Amino acid sequence: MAGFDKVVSSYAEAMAGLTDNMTIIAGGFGLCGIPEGLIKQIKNMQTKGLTIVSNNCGVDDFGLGILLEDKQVKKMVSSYVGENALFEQQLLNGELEVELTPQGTLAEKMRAAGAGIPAFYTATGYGTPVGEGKEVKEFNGRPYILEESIMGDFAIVKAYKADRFGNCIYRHTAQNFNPMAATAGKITVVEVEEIVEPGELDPSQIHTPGIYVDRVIQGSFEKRIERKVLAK
Amino acid sequence: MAGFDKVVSSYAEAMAGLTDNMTIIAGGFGLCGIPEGLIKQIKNMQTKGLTIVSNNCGVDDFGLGILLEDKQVKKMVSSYVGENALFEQQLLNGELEVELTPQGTLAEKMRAAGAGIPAFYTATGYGTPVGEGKEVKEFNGRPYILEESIMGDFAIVKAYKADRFGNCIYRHTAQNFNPMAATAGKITVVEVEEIVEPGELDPSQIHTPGIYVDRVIQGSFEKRIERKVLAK
Amino acid sequence: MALSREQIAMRVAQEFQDGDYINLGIGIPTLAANYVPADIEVMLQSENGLLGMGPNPTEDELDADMINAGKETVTAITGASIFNSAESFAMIRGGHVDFTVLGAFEVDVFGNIASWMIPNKLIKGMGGAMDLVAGAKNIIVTMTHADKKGNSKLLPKCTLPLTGVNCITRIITDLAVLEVKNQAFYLKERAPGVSVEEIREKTAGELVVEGEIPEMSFA
Amino acid sequence: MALSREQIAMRVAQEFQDGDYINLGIGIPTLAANYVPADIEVMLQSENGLLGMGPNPTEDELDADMINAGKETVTAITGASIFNSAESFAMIRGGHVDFTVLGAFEVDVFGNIASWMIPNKLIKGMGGAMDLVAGAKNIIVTMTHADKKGNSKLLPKCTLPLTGVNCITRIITDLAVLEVKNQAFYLKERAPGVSVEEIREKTAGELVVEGEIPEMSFA
Repeated sequence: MAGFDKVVSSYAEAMAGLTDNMTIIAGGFGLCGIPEGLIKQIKNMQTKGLTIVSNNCGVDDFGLGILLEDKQVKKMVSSYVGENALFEQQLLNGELEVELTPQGTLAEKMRAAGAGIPAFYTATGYGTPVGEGKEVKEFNGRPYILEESIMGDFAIVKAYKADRFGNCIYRHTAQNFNPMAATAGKITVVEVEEIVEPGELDPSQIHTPGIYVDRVIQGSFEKRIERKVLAK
Repeated sequence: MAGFDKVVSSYAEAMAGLTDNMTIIAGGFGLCGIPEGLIKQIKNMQTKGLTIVSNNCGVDDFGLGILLEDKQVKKMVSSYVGENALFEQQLLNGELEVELTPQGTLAEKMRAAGAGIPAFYTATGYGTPVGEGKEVKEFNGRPYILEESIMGDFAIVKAYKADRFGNCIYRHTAQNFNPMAATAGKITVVEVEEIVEPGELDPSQIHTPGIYVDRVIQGSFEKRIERKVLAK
Repeated sequence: MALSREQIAMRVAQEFQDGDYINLGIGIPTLAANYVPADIEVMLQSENGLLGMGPNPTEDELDADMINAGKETVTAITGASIFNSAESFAMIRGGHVDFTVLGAFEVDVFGNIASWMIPNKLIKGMGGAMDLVAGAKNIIVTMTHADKKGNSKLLPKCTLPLTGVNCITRIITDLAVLEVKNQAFYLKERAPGVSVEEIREKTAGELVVEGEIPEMSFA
Repeated sequence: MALSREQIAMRVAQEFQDGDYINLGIGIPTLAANYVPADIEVMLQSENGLLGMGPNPTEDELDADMINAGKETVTAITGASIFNSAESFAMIRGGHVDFTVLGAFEVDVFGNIASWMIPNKLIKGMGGAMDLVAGAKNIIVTMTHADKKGNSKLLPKCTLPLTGVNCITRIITDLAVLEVKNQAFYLKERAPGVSVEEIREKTAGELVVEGEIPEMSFA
């Protein structure tokens, strides 16, 4: 009887089942709140042809950027990319495809996927390259475009604390895309700073209820700061 | 300089601006987590022709049910109604209109309104009376219906704790529709059990950020239990 | 002999698997929580916003802010989570709830279900039922096989306004366990002492009987 | 004389009203936070999920989990709230943010804005800019009136791929404050010492000058 114990003890178990050409939804904003160990595991697995849905693609030697080194990524769905040289090079060489998606639309596409909503209307991107080829409909005299949800074979998530049932909380702005990503994976894996006992997290304060989570792994994090700016 | 101090000191101030034929979005599920004092204030104001969007309509002498006594309600948009005799009578007399809406669709309509999403697709209600006359579109071979968001002139919300900035938390299952309702009012009024100092609520644990809230009032609550069932 | 309400609930509980998230409707479905096999764990979702619903409270535990979707006072188990209604139905609509068990007035061979409205009677509303049948991965309908007048509730086509279409795959009645597929009801099990003939007689939609039909077991 | 970046930011800050929720883009808009009038309070929204953004941290306060939309380390003020990206853009898309201030490459007389993409240069993406211009109640564009070669950025029609359509109503440049309406730029204020003629010369789209145009005041 495993019941609801979702804790796995190795990164290999955490990402078991990931194969070439899968789609991965990843939490994180810049280098903040990223599942560092799960990303390293994907690199170790050398899985190829991946589509990665993530607001950004890390930097040259950290975060999702390390998956570029061995050309594991076929396509990025992101709102802002190119913080690293390798990304730029692979994009210009045509080795990497990018689908630029407005940040709010990206967050909502993940949420919608998890919530069983296949598509929604938004004004964001209407009349711009983002709206091209998309269905347009007017509501109260304003035009909106239809955006479809986006689901992953895997979702990789970074949480602050989680219990073995998969209930998660996030810390400060490391929350970002993580809660939506957690809902949008056929298999959702959470890498966590601290595993706590069930009951330690206040039920009304849980950001991600365990029902969305399939696997929990205790991580260890470098938590690199992308732009350290101090008070003058 | 009022800044972000949203606390008002009277129910009259709290509901100032409410006029006949307006639409009110109300939080609460059954009698749980309802803004008792704001509802009484609406009764005192004798505003007529109201459209009320709320999962339920209270009971005969409590909650939204008290607005039926003087026929203040023109229309209810709800998922489940008729827990009181007056409701039934007014419905059969044609004095009251009801738009039955599936519970999840109702919650999502409120959220969508607050989030600037005018419409979304859902499988809920397809092929049923709820889907009649609504746009149908297939995604991945499954038919979905288009549901439009629903915005209120006012939203009335019941919170557990709030600070003067309007940041709110809810307690246990008294959360229910309240966070969505809070986002869906042109004017959002929160009646709260306890007003706390800014900073007392952990920023990462706030259910409703103050940006959605226009007015906060210290309430006093009976918290009536609709179906008291004890362990055997 | 036809099953009692408790026996239907017991048979329903046999469907549950370790680790299942389950939403139980009012009535017989709720009773199934009492018969979860001892060697598995399941977690109950209540659509007003509670995952990990526990039993009703003692007088000491009673709290007006802790209710279930039936508006009854309840408790939360250790490790429960509580959330808003949009999140709750995101779980349901998004297919994260493994099982929904609910009652019905009628089910037909297309897997359509009618459970919320009888025209010309006062209509109270569908609550969360339409979301549940549209969203759950597995739905079990529990009901009596026929109404009090003996009219079958398993029909070639539902006559009442629908709750959902093409969504019901499994039915547990006081007489039988049936699967819905290929526009027919497939008989899988009989209530102890109930004959295939009696089930056939009380099933208005096409009934398929393949091989020997075992009796339900309540060991 | 043309305004400095700091002076543009000072003029922008004069637009703010007590109780405004404001999202400031990277660059000149961010500077505006330094010039909020002493007699009002505003609250800064950072679209990665922070309402109530404070100043950058001291070395002691530094926390990798506290960043703003520019990925810079920041702090949160007392009474701040922190939330996920879907909630953050619900605020933005839903019109709850009172003011958005952002830079642009071009604005035209239709209120269209181009700010994220220059074809044949590497494209980094729009981040949250498209959501911000689609959602905010009031948008102020800050930019130099013309590029380094002297080409006007206030055009009859944008030439670059758009960020949003019919959304810009107010522009604050190093030379002027302008309103966008009736398919024209309406001159409202001049930078101190800058003539209407110079502004007209550097405004490619139709410029409307009604009456005496006052100089900006930085009292």
